[in-house]
Amino acid sequence: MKEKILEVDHLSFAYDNNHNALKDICLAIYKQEKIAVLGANGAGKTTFFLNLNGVREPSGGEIRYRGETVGRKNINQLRRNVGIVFQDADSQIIASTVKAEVAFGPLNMKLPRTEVEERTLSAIREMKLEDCVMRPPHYLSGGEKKRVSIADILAMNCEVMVFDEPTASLDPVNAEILEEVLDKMEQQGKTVLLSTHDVDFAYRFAQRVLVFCGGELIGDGSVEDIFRNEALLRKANLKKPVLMQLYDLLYAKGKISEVKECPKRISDFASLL
Amino acid sequence: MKEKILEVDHLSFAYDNNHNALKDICLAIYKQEKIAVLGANGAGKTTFFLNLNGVREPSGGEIRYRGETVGRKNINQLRRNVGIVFQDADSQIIASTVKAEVAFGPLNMKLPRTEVEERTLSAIREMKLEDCVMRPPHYLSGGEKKRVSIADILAMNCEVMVFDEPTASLDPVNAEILEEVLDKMEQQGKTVLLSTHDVDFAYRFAQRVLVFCGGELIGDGSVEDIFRNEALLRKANLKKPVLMQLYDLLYAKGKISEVKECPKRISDFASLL
Amino acid sequence: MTTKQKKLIGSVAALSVVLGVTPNAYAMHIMEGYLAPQYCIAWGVLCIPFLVTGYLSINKKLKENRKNITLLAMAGAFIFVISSLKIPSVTGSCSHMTGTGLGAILFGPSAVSILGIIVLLFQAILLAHGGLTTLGANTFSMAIAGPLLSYGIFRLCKKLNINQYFGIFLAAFLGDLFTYCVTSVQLAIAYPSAQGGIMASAVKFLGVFAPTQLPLAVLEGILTVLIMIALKTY
Amino acid sequence: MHRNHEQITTDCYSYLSALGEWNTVYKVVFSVGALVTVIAADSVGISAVTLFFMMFLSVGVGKIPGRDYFRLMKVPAAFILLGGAAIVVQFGSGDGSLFRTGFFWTNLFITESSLSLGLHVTLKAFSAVSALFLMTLSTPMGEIISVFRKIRVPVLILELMHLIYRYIFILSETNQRQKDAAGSRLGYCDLTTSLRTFSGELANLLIMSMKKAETYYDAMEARGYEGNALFWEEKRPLTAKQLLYGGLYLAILAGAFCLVWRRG
Repeated sequence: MKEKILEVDHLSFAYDNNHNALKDICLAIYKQEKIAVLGANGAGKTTFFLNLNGVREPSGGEIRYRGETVGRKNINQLRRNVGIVFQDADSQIIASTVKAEVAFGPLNMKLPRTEVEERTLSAIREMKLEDCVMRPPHYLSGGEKKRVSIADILAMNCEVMVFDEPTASLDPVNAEILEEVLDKMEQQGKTVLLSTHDVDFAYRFAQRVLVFCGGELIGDGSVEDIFRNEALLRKANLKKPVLMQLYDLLYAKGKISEVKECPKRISDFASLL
Repeated sequence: MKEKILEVDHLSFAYDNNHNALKDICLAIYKQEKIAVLGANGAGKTTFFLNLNGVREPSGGEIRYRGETVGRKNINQLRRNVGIVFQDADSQIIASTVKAEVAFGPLNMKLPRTEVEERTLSAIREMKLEDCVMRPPHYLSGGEKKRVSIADILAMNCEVMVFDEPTASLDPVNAEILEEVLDKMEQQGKTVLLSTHDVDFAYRFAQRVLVFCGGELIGDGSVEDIFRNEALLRKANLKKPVLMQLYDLLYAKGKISEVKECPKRISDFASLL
Repeated sequence: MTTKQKKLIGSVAALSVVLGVTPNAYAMHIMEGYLAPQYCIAWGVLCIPFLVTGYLSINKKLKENRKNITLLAMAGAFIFVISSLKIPSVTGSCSHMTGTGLGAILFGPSAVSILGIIVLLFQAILLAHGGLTTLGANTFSMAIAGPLLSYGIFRLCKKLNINQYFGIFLAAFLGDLFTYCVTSVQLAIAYPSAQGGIMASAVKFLGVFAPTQLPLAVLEGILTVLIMIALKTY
Repeated sequence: MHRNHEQITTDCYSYLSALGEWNTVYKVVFSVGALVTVIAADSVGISAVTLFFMMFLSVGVGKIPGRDYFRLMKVPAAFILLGGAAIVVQFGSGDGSLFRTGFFWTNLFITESSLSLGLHVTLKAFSAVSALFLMTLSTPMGEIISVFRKIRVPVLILELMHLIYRYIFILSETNQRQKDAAGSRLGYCDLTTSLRTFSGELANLLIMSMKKAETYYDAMEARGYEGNALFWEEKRPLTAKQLLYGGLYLAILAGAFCLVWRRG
């Protein structure tokens, strides 16, 4: 049994206007899990992330971090350990140079100066931003800004990393860098949650899938379970991943052997044919 | 031979700082073409579109609309006939209700009031926005805003429709609506240019592909030609569409019959296997 | 044509040449180096009570809800941006709004004093408009006097039940005009005429800046009304 | 450096200047010190010396392209020329003037003293601007704010400055997109339409920015902001070479003072 990091217990959240953004969410997140969060815009994914990090306070239910209920007192512990990369990099970037920007998180965690600098430079290196260290964010390209926003959170060295639609409008070069970062996180034993509209990407990346619909968690299971559940997919307006559709087609035609787990990359198909 | 609508003749464009954003672009756009424009962020796609519509003035070369060179005098004709749906719907919005917003273009074209109203309402109907006619666009959801931004251009009834990364961060429901609109445009005989990072989408949608890299047009050809050109794909950092990769794999293994054109949808595969 | 008229036309032509040469007609920022130290200090000191009031009101707003910090900063950035945008014109000359009237109506005069001094500082640093030593004088005219008058007129018109948009126009127009008058007086105090003293000098400064500032004040009034109409429908 | 923000003229140079390495406090003291010297000394000699020395520092040492430097100097020119004209031209009876002409019921005239005052003030203004440019063309805003922190400006103001600086660029980028989008829909086809479009853009910009403010706050809080933002400040050592330039300026100033003083 893996270490349980976060427990979300009957979590509800309502905005001021009484419109329920999250209804009675129950789940647990374990160490090293790779979770894709799917659902239409407005289904509650972002609100869920903000609750997970403690920026929003649940209106009902609670969140437990390593067994401890999160309240006003220990909320900073949660924020330090769950980092969110926001969808819109511009809304996250506040400092006037890349270095100052990446240092913002560690600095506000009140770490010693040398450690702040060390973490900052290492995150900058990891995101291949060495050329822009002293440049202001407004002279960066969209892809560079996105990478800065990821470096921001890397420098905080959080246990759980949350990415809110990281793939939206990334060009191929930056998408590749993102996938590298995700791989590295797996090696470092981090827990990753990632929301996306790209089912093919989710299928390739995740072990587990959460499906939100109208503020409710309507699906929580392994990739195979979720994407085989036609009724669920229809309800959440999701498509089956292309590779899965293809596997099914090839299998129906008797062109491919049966496997326990559907192949996740094209290269995996070659050996099965 | 199809009607030639736009001719781009040795077009160059430089921003103030002398950094060339577009270098010596030559191409012609014909009636009813469906063109996908690929390339990394900053490769010049958006600048190209802005030149095509006349919002930016070429620093070198020229654009001809139906044989006529575009200059200061007839620039409004170009703007009337080439409509751009911008990537960021928020910054496209200018009016305070959906109706006024959609009417903005036709009003500036100085059309008679009844025609403005007619076009506005028909564009609103087409984008399934009947429920939001009198609502302020800023309070709509992301997908609805995107639809408003498309309705904006539909109401102008342009001959050439340009979509700047329409698929970025669209959820499945709205992506479907977008595909419906694109289909309808084909039926109406419109010319469509569309930039995207999603090669699978481009492969499905387009007949012709333009590839930009560092301000230069490095590829211009049919979908098959471009995606079969490995050197070009590598240079522009593009991947081969999944379905093409799969077809190649199946063909190499002798599991699929040879076809002139690679299948574009999964359902097309079934008959070939 | 009398010689007087000739001379008048000549001087107008000379002015337009000067205006044509100068690419940007910004609002009235007193440039760096224009004021002697005693005036820099005096105008700065005069601002202090207003700035302290503004600071306290902002501080209170933030105590109520910490989240107001990003709203306030957005308001400040918005004022900066509208003052740096070229107003569309047919003649090709560029002019810029001051945003004082709009700022005062939208965010209140006390917040605008603090946001205003930051914006003026940024204009000096980022746009080379105004200056550090003249910051006190500019803050007094553009972030305190102008907005206070605008806000006063806006409230007065509301109380008197004058047509709302006419009130907004008056507020923005007169606020802009007042700023220009205050600046002219500030310059006149620093550079009194040999004959006629400060009064005569003020008339000169008013006259010399009138061709750019009067149309700008009218435009500012019209644009402020248009923006408020667009905002009202939300 | 980038196509956006063309209206924000000096910012990009502060990230490019070779003087960026200089110790921030020293640079600000140098620049403001020269500025105060110019306006306090109120002397043609000091103004001229400072103007040339500051140009030498920014262009010669800081490697700001000379053409760009003069383009930036033109920005305050409108005010300086008009203000100068107002000082030079007097009205009244106009006795003992160099040049006099009738103007309505009075005379416009120029005297020797008014002319020399006008030229003097103009030179002083350009000189002061050059001193200001030493700082603004070589010091990124974040570092200027760090100097304000050192002189005990309230934290709240510092934080507002940091955020406003960042948001200025976000809003101006957004406005550039708005302008393109509106232009492509013929929003700038004539003057009345242009004014309507312009105000529509601004109203929308305001609404957009107010709506985004909450997300921006969330993002700050998610990174450990607790109502007192800390920003990274680079440590820039003060070197002998930097001090040398300061010493050189002081020596030249002293020389100029001596000359002025001896002449009486």
